[in-house]
Amino acid sequence: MTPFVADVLIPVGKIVAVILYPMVMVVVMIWLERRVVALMQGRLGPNRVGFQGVLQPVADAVKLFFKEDIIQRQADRLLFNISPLLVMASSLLAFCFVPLGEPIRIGTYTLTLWIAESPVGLLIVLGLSSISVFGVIFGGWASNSKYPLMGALRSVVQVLSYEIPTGLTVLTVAFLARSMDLVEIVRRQESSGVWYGFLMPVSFIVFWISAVAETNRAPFDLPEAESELVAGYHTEYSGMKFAYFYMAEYAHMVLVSSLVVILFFGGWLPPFPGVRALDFLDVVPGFVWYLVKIMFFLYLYVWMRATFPRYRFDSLIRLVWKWLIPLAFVNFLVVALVRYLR
Amino acid sequence: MKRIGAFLKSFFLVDMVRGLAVTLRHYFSRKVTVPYPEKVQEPAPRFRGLPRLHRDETGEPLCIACKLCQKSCGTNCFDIEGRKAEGAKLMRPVKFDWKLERCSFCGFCVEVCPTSAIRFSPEFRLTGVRREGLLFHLDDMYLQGEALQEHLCGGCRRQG
Amino acid sequence: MAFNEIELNMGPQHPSTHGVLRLKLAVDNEVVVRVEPVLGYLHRGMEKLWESLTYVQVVPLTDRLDYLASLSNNLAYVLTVEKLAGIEVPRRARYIRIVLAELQRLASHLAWAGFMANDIGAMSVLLYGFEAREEILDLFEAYCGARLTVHGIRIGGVVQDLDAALVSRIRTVLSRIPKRLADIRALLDENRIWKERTVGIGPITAADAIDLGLTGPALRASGVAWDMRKDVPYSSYDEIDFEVPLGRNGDCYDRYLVRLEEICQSIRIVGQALDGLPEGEHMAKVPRALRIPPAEAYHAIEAPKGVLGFTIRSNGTDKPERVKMRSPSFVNLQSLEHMCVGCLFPDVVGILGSLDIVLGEIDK
Amino acid sequence: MPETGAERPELLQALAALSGRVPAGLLEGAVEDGELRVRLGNEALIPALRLLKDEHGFSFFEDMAVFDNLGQAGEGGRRFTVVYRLYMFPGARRARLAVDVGEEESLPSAVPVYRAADWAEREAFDMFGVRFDGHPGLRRIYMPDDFEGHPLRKDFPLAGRTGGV
Repeated sequence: MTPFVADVLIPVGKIVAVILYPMVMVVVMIWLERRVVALMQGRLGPNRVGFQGVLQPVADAVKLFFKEDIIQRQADRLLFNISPLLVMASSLLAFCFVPLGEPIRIGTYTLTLWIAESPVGLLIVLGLSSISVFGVIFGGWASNSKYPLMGALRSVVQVLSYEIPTGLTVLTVAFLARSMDLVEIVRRQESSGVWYGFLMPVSFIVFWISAVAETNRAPFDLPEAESELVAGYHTEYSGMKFAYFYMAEYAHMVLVSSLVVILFFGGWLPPFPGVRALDFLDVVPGFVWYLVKIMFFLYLYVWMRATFPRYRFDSLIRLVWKWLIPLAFVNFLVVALVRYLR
Repeated sequence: MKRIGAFLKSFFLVDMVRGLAVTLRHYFSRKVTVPYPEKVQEPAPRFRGLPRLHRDETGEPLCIACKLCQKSCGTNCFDIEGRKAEGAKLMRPVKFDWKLERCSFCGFCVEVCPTSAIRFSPEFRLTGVRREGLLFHLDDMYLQGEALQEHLCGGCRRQG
Repeated sequence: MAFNEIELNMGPQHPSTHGVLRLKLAVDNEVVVRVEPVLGYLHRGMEKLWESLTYVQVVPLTDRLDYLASLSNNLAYVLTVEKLAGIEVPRRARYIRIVLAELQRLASHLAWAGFMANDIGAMSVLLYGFEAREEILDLFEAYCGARLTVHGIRIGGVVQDLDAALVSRIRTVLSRIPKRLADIRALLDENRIWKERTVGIGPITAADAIDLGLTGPALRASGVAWDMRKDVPYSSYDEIDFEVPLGRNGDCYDRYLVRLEEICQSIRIVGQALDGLPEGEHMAKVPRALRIPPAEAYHAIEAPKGVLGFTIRSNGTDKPERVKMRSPSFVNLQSLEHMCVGCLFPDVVGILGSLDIVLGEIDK
Repeated sequence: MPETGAERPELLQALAALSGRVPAGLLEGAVEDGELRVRLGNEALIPALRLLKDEHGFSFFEDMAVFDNLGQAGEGGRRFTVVYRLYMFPGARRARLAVDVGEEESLPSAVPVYRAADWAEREAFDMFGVRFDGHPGLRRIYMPDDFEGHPLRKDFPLAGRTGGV
């Protein structure tokens, strides 16, 4: 393993992989969403473009690519162009810290299935995912028209107020695993033999609800659904810039699903690590388990979108301040107490 | 007791889960949509498709140019001229202009026609590209199937 | 326009599928201050057109008024003409008319359930509602050949007879609706988000409702027990036994419940009408060029959206002198402002959905 | 099925009360086909409406139709006949009030009595040009605001004028 390969080729390869991985997931996600919602409603969904409509997202992307890219005359050009990149970059950056599986030993060199591992990986991922809020504000403000501005402000208030319960529930996990390092959390779950999702169901549910709200999805898709009245922050965008926002939203969903899987359902661990009888499942590589779990949560996203009506904005905020945050606090205290007594 | 029951139900999101169960059941149930070009849903026997003129077994047009259909049509789609060839007993239409774009498929012409020369056909593909395609002259009124589509949009249809 | 009020335009090309309605909304940071519907985008001048057509030729045009309930429009117009000309309709035809009108009510309510739920976000309900509705439209297609603009009820009777095959097919279609209705109710009835968006939203008291001319399920949701089929029975509805569902506090949730309950009642009505289908002619002898001596008549029926009435004045020729239509959606839309002022901005869509208006009938 | 002319006590009372309250304005009045039919002068309209609504239970403003008598002699010789239809709820009885109005004259607006009359009067103004004094916002309801002429008048060409909007 010449140093050249170890120091240059593999990291570059990993970086390309980390960028391609969300892109592929986004394409899969677009197809999954249109197909699953259709099947749930008794229709067939896209099945013309490619086998069972698999190429439909590609068709959408190409269409968006060639669409005319209109920039409002009075728009603040700099911010207008930056915000989609900001939103996209923050989501992609966060993927660097997401561990996909056990490190693989090739000869003397161990290939770690993540780019960076840091003792505060959890904090960094949360921090990056809230940077995309800037993109939303700049995008809404820069398009210089009243609908996107109102839509942007609304989604910002929604995202910020749902970060508190997210933060609290993530703390309970870090509390149990005694570390903020994502890899460490998964290892801790492996050694303790039980997933935190089963240990702390309340944390999982509160985290999941606020995660869905943070990505403006399912029952909380106020800003985007309000496009009938108050258009979402990406109204003035068209062509590739709109595609960035669109892809960033899906990338953010994939990121949040992988966070849920890592924190609460033991990243790449085969199901029920504690049970000896299920050891034969270890033969399947960790990466596959990780993907299966993520697909389940992405499916849950779409499933919720097909089922639930939309919250009104004020009831959404009332829900988080009256229910979710107190619940998260109580849950945090309970976990702390249990942890202290044991 | 009822209040506690209600609280528990709302805490464990029972109403949400019931909703999810419904959509999941539909996820696995039979789909309703018919893949149109491959599988065509046959219209009912009484289906009011494109009105067509008909001929009797000997090939003689049934229409006797009595213009009853022209009078009974609410949106005056018809413009008929009839002439009696010498020696013939009945009049025959010489000119029979019918505008599909004005027709509301109300069926009065079919009901009122004494020789039931004009009848509804099960043809529901009425789209065309050229405006002239929507104006039917005497011999166009007998077109059926692909020839009809040919007339409607003048060869614009993708082959195959 | 007060200082912090902004004027927002909703429509006329508005995603909430009610046709071309434009609402000029004045909003004071999220609270609706003024709602002004702007009409006329779908005005086709029906009443002018009717004055130049014969009585028989007007019937297919009435299909295009409330295009979700074409048979009800036919029925209302045809009953008025029969009252004007004193035509006696055979009893079998009256029963078939009940069957057709109630099937049309089912189709209209199922479409409404889909539209209202879709406006408030539950997109799957639209497809479940339409799935059930398609089967009813197939029935209409089998019966007289058309699905949306059906034109199946004529002056003096109905266009075709109901044979045994069609009757059994109607019964099977009806037997499948309760299951679909249960799906819709499971998705919405107890759902907390749905209740959050509909309970207590856009309330109207009985007194205001009557003063504003509200009719149909929207009025009965405020507890007013007025159903034309019971109060002024027509087409032998008095021989059919059914209840009139009522709401209590006249908000969006009650309007939703009343219409769902009406679907169950309509199924019962069609069942009874099919059981008691008398023998006899399905069409009275009516001359095609019907001439009516000068007179004036008004007759109203209980259409799916509310009281649909026609005033016809004849002048002895075969063309009506004047046909005036009392459209339920037109009058119901007047109370939109009363319901919306003071409520929040996103609820306007929900309230509009609960009113179940159709623009073809409003703009005439 | 038009009810036979069976006696309707409550309608007869209403008719008697009307002839008592607005003797001058009540030109014709009868109870036929189970319906109270009255022809009024235009100043007697609002008192009659208020009387029927408050004291005789005609709580519902069902419909308002305008007829253009250009061809034949109108009931009152004037060009337009405006017919108000009221509905007694509960009780399911109907009342028909006819008022004649000329092209230049105007009628008192019924909105203070029945709020439901608002759009009906706007439609009558838009289609026939009948003006209603005291109407909160009398303007066209279907046609664009700058449209000249009133389409439903008999002398308005069926095919409309080219170059309209």
